[in-house]
Amino acid sequence: MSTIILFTAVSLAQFMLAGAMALAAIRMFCGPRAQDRIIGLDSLYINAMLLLVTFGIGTGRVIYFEAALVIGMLGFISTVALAKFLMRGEVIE
Amino acid sequence: MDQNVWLVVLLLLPFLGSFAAAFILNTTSRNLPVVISAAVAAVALGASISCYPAIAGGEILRYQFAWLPQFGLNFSLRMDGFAWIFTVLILSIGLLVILYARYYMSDEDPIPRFFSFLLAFMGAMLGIVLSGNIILLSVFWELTSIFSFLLISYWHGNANARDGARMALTITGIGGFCLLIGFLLLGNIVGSYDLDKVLASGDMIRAHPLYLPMLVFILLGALTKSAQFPFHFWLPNAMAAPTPVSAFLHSATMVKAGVFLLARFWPALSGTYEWFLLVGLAGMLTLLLGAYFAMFQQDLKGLLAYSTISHLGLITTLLSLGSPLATVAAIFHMLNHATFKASLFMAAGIIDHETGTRDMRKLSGLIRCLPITGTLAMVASASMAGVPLLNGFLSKEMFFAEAVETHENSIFDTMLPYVATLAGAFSVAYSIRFIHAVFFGPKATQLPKKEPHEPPHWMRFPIEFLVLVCLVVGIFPAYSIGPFLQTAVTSVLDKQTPDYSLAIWHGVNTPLIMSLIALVGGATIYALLKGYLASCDDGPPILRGLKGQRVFERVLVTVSWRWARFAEQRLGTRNLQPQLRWVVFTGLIAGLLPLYLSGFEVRPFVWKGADPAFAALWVIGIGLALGTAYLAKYHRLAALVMLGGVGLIVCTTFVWLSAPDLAVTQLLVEIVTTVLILLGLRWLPKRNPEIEEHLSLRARARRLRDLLLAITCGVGMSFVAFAVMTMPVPDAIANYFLDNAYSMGGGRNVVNVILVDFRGFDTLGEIAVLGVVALTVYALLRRFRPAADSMDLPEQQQIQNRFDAERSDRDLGDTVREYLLVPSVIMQWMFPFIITLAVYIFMRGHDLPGGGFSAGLTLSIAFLLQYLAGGTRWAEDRIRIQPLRWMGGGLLIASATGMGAWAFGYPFLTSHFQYLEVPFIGKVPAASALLFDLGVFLLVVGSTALILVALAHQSIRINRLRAIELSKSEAAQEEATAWK
Amino acid sequence: MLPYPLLTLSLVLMWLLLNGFSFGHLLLGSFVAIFASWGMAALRPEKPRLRKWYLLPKLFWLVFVDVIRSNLAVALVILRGRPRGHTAGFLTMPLELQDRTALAILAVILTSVPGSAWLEYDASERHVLLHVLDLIDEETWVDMVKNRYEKLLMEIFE
Amino acid sequence: MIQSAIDLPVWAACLVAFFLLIGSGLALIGAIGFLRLPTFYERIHAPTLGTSWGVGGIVLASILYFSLSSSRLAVHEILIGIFVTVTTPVTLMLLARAALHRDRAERNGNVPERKREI
Amino acid sequence: MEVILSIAIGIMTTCGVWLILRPRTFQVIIGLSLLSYAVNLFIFGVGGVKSNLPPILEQGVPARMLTDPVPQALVLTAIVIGFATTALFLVVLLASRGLTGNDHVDGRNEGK
Amino acid sequence: MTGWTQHLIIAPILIPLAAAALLLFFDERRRVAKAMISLAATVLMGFVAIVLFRAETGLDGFQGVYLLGNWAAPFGIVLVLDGLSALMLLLAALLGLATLVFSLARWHAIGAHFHSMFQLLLMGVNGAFLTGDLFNLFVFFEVMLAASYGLMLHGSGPMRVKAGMHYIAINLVAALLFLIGVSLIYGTSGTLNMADLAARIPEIEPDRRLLLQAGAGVLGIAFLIKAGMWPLCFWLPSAYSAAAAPVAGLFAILSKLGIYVILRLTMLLFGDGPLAGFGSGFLLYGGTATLVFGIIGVLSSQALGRLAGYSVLVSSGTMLMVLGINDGAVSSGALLYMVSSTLTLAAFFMLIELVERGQDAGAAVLAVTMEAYGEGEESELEQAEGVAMPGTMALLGICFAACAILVAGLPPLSGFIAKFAMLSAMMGTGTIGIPPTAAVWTLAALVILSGVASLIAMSRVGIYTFWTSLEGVVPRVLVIEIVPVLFLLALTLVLTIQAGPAMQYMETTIRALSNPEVYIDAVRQAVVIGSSGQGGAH
Ligand code: NA
Ligand code: NA
Repeated sequence: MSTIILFTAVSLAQFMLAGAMALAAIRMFCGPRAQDRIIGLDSLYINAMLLLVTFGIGTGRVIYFEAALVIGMLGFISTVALAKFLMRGEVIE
Repeated sequence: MDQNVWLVVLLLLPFLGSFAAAFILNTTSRNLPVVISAAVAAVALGASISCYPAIAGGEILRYQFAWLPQFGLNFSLRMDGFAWIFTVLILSIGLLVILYARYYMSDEDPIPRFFSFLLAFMGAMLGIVLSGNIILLSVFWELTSIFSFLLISYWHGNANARDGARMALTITGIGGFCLLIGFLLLGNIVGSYDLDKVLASGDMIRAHPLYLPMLVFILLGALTKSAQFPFHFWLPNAMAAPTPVSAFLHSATMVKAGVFLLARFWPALSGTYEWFLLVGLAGMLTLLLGAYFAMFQQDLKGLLAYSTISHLGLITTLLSLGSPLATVAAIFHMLNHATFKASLFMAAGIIDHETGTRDMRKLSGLIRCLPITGTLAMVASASMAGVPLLNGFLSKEMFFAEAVETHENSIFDTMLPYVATLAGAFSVAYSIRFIHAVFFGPKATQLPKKEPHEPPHWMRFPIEFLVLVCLVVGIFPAYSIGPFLQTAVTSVLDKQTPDYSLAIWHGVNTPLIMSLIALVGGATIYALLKGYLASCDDGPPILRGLKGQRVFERVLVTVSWRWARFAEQRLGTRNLQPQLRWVVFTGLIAGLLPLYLSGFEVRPFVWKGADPAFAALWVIGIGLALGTAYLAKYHRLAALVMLGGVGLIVCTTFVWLSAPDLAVTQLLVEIVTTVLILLGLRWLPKRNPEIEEHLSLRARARRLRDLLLAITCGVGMSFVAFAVMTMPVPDAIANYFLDNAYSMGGGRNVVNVILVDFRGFDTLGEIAVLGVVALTVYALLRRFRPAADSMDLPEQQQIQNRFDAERSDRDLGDTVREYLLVPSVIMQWMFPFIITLAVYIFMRGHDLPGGGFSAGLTLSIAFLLQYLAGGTRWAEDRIRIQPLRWMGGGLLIASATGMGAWAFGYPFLTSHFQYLEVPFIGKVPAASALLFDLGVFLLVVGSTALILVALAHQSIRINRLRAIELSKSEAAQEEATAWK
Repeated sequence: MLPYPLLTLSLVLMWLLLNGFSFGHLLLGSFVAIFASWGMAALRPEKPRLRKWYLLPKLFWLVFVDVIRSNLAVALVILRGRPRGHTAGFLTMPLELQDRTALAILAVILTSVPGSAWLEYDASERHVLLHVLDLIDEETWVDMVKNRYEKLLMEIFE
Repeated sequence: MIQSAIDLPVWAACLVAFFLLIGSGLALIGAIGFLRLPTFYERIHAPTLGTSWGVGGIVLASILYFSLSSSRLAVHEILIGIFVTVTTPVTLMLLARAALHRDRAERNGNVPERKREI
Repeated sequence: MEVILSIAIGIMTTCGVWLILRPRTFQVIIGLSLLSYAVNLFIFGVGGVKSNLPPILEQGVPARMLTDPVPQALVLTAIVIGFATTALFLVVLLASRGLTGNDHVDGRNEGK
Repeated sequence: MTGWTQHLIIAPILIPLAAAALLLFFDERRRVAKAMISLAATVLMGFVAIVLFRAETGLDGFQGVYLLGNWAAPFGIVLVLDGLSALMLLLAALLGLATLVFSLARWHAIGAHFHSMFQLLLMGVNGAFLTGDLFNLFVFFEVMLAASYGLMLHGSGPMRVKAGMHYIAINLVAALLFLIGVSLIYGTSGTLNMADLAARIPEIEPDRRLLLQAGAGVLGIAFLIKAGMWPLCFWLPSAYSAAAAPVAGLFAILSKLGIYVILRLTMLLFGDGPLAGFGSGFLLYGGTATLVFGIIGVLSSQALGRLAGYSVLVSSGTMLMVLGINDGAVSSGALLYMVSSTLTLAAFFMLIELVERGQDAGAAVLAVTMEAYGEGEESELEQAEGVAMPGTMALLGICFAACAILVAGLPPLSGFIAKFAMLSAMMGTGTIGIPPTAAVWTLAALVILSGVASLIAMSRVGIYTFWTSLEGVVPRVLVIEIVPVLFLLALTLVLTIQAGPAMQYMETTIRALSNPEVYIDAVRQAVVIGSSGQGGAH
């Protein structure tokens, strides 16, 4: 019983997260402005990370934790760089 | 001493002498090189003469050592009578020429170089004559081309000398290549390159299907060298050489190499209709045309050159006939021609030397000033004309006698007597002209040098000697040249040696009548043409405009340059796009063609269901990839963002497919790459999406083609990928790794154990790649200069700085400070946490996902974040990374760990693993692989930091550059105002 | 040796969270934490003066509650659209808070709580520009920020 | 698929599923909002749903699941939550400020000008 | 799974090839990145596509069940080298841009 | 080889690596120290190469297998030393030494980290020659390429950067092809070890084998790009002529690396068995096209650098054709040719810089155009007296002449010997009555034609350079610049005189290559050190 519950929940969650990623990707493509695309990427990152965590629950393995942690801790850096590029035209001054 | 060894001495001496002369660095030294050269020639001559008794006894001297025995190329020397007589000829005339040149060459000429080349040439010529291996022969053959090139171009300040030399080299060089092919074919036919074997296999050779091509190639070699029609035109142009060179090369030796070759291979190659046709046609045409052209030359040496061509034609014609008697005549004429032509060249040289010109229109009445030279020249040219009592007469009579004989039933054979007589008449005419125009008539008035007088005696001596030979041979042939000729002839013809008589008087016969006709006819021709010749332009009428040299040059330039350039542009490109197109295309072909040709079929496709989330992921991924491709042209940032998205999907895929290590690494690389490209983006030009360029039809077609190519590649990759993914490998080496990673590598993360242990050597190479790339990036950026339109501050900063400047309560840079005020605090506080993460990733690598590479990237991202947060100055004020030290340390630690195994007698990179008992903590796994991984970690940190920092520094550098330029322009402005 | 004890402690905690608790890892984690703290020290950040650190849990609780509340609110706005009269808009607000760390915390709170975003802080004027998704009236917002967070933060840091 | 889930009591499974669905649902709503909201400044609010309770819910689900299934405390996922919470605002702040600058530079209206700006 | 992955590889290859055949240096570098994703997935794929398996050796799980680690190791090396070469190509295109003043792969100016 | 000398096999890789690492600790300003380290490493490498070259040759020219990490083949990576790799190592070391000494005059000080990159290039090249593992080959190819990128760009400047960018872009794509090829091979055979692969090929099922062929084909393209086969070669003349002289000199071995790998793999994998002769037609046609294109290029070149670059293509085309013909005797001749042409071209590239130094740019371009339009021929003043050339010019002239003779394959230097050996083998001398095939005829004709083309082109440019433009400043040439050139030329002389023994070596080598069982057995049966075949230290 609990297996079915969890299986359904995980599948549903993964599906929703994938949907969220798709929406973010659409925003990335449509823009209209660079800032929208960048937020789209950030959002894509976060949702992908969540997907990894759900994947961990789904498989019962903690081994995918590193990837999620790396996104959580370092994923923002490329977005920061992109934002700074928008603001200053230069990433590192 | 064994006489056979003399052969080596003979051959080596000139080369040694050449070397010695070349090393006389004092270019003004005159006598030393002459002494060396003369000594070399004299000693060699002595040696060869001392060999005569043996040779005359029918013995063949041989000397051989292996050179390239695998292919039958041996350094084998061989001297028979024919070779002997040529050796003596080369050496004796060489000796005379050396003596002559001593006086001929001017004080300004670098003498050592001249004699060095001359001796080397002499050596090469001896090589041709003495080679007992046909490949060795072709080696020396090409050497004569090379050294004659150097000798002709001796006065390379003169354009004519350069051009003449180059033409000679090109034609005889190409001829040499042809000869080599011919010899290779001959070797193929005979099965050996040994001259003896070749000469003994005449019947087999003539019957072989490859006979004709082989013959053509050999003849191309021989005829070009002997300046036979239609390759004759290089010889007159070679007259730009110093006269001693002409006397030696273009009368006695080099041009004789061709006919020498024809005579040498006569027993093996001649006697066929092809031989007669090819050799005879070339010979007869050359004989006639050469003589005809000679009459109309205005340059003394030009006349002699064409005369030489004609006489060589005569010899060639004789050799073509396939009759032993004709061959005797040919050999005899080779010797005779050498004597009278060498003396004539030298006489011409004296005239040139004394008067400053060789133009017969200017020369006149020189007999008054140069009585002895004149007399000698007269005798020599009489011999050239074939006047009785001189050696030229004898061989020409033999030629006429052979011409009358019937050899083959063809039109040429019928024509031959007439051609011979006509050529004889021409020869008489130009010989008379040579003498009459120069030595008789009124005293010349237009000479560049006034008061010509007789040269020093020793300069004239060679001519005197040769003229004496002409006379002695001409009058007492049987007692002077007779035995030597017999030896030579016997060694060529062997059993075919005919009976012949070397008498002056054979009674009144057809040849004699032909001779008389020629003499009278020649005199008449000269008398008729005299007036015309005195003033006409150089070259024969009608054909004057047709200069072989110009034609040759035009053809050469057209073929070798214009066509070549056209073809190079058509077949090649210097642009990147077509090159990449080719690469992709060939890659596609190479991958798919084998599959297509052999009818490969993918295993039947069974839908096993797919994870819907995974499918959704890739719908997103594909969309992002397409978006990236679509936006990359005008929306760089957007493309970069979307590329990041694709990368993320790839990472997720790795997680999905149970490869967390890949996911982590890919993620980290993704982050660093994004920042990296962003750093670069600042220096790229602005793009205006509004200006959608007008697309021509061609451009559209090109795009369509690229698109089709891209789609084909994609389909191909999909196809192959699917095929290979659905075909699991039963017995992969992976199983070994899976089975043994824990027990023998001490790690549960098999991928990491492979990286640092099983295949640690790959990793060592991989970090070397990263290191060298970082160095390259650094080196290149040190000299980086941005384009003019990127020199200015980015637009955003200009606006923000203006804002700061315009408000009184703000300082420059306030905007960016406020912008980063809050974020930078967080970014700074992330620093220690990321360091901890890096250590964590590093430590667990062996058992769990992670490892040196990921850890290194993580740490460098920590550094990068500080640069982002505070700027370069701020960051470097606080943390000074010394990337080179990290890199060097990393490489050293990694390789030292590998070498550590040597101490225990194990191969490089053998790892050691055990659990250590550590107090308080307990068992701790300790693998030497961890140390190796530390090296990886250090290198990755160093390299990544070096790349990022070097790029980041450009902004500062550019500020400095801008400041310098600004101060310069200000200073210039101040100066300008000060001057006002 | 320990320039930032609280930081070092957090790092040890992080290490133990990552690796699981064991004596060995406590020791190793302490080493790593000290090492990383030195790294932080090298950056010479402005050292925050924590005066009443015991108020921190209170802050966290406030944020926790707000996050739940505004999550619901924003989700509703997205799914149903905004109620009539409600608009999104910018909001400029003066701040008395000066400590950089405190400002950072405030910014993080305001931004991570759905419905409000910290846009621009003017250091000379000492006011901040916010964007609010569901702006009923400015006063309520200003009041909430000032009383709920700024006061507490000033107590903790200044 | 889930090996250790068999050991899990149903209430625990329900709890895990609840948090999982809350988290992913919020993330999805955030994404919907991100796509639907009309202006950039409104859009920046949407992803915070995912980064706040979206992450919270899923991390909580993970913690619960692993702690309950292996009957030992597995709380390391909390690190993800903490770091996401701390770092996301950085991105949003920087981006929003950059957008503000761009809008001002291009005089797109609708954004407050800086005080006393010329 | 295999189908999805193959199609993904194919489409990324298509995009990558299309981009590397374009005239702008930036397009080329993006194209190379896309291509290297495709190739990395390809390498990974040759080991067989196995989802939901333990990535590391665990007690009780037969070792041979794991994903083929060799392609993974190869991909890791390829990722690293790809990263390095991307950095290098970026810098070279910057240098070229600085020296020629434009971002055409042949250093040519616009228009031609 | 036993005992510690066994470890010598890996020394050609480790020495440059360690030197490069050490060099990183020295500041750019400490040039002398850097030069000394680099030189010492290269000399040491030379010694090792000689020792390996002269090492006791075992059965059929086989010398040694080195199991890295003490893992048995095919699981670990192996280094394999046989006649071919020993020869290539020696060649690389000699070339490295010459170009390094040359660079010390000037080039090493012009940009940063020259020596490190130089050493790593040697490491990559040596590794690629030694390795017996396909993926490891990729890694060393990349090491070599990465270092070559750096060296290619060394000195910067528009020409170099443009040529370098093309070079890099193409090689990046080539690297991707390499990866695709290797992974396909692994995916179908389950192994990366070359010997193991050769042994497994007969056992692979047919449809899998087809995929393996596809992989091998793609892999081949990657090597052919390096070797410079038409139409994958357009980058080569530009890159080689734009590179700094010592770099171009060293690059002479890079194109041979491509050839080496193709030779090695075709002999090993496609020598016999189910895949016998795979790709030989492709090589034959590709080689023919390359040779033709090289000849055209040689003729159309105006500048010496491009002429040399196209000569590289001629050399590659010849080798590829020979590989396509796949005849033992011809191949051994071709091996001699490869050594000779590598030495020659390296010397030539360095010489070009010395010759062109002090010449105004574009002079050589003028030479041909002037000739083409018949200008400046008659108008020139007659100058009867010879000009005493400055000693430098004379020396350079002699070197140039030697290079021209070698490139054109004129007697008596090794260029001729090598071409003769090939041609003679093609003509089948010694085996009476076997008529050469059409392919052989074509190759022979093209080999001769290439000689003619080189003769024409070299004499054209040479005459202009040395005799027409004497007014130009006499180049200042340092002893350490001319000595390397002379050294390489002297080596060709040694090759000429010692043609017999050299040829014998080549024959032994080719014989060993055409007998892959020996190689396969040697690799597969190499025993790890320690207990009963298991990794002892593990
Ligand atoms: Na006259
Ligand atoms: Na918010």
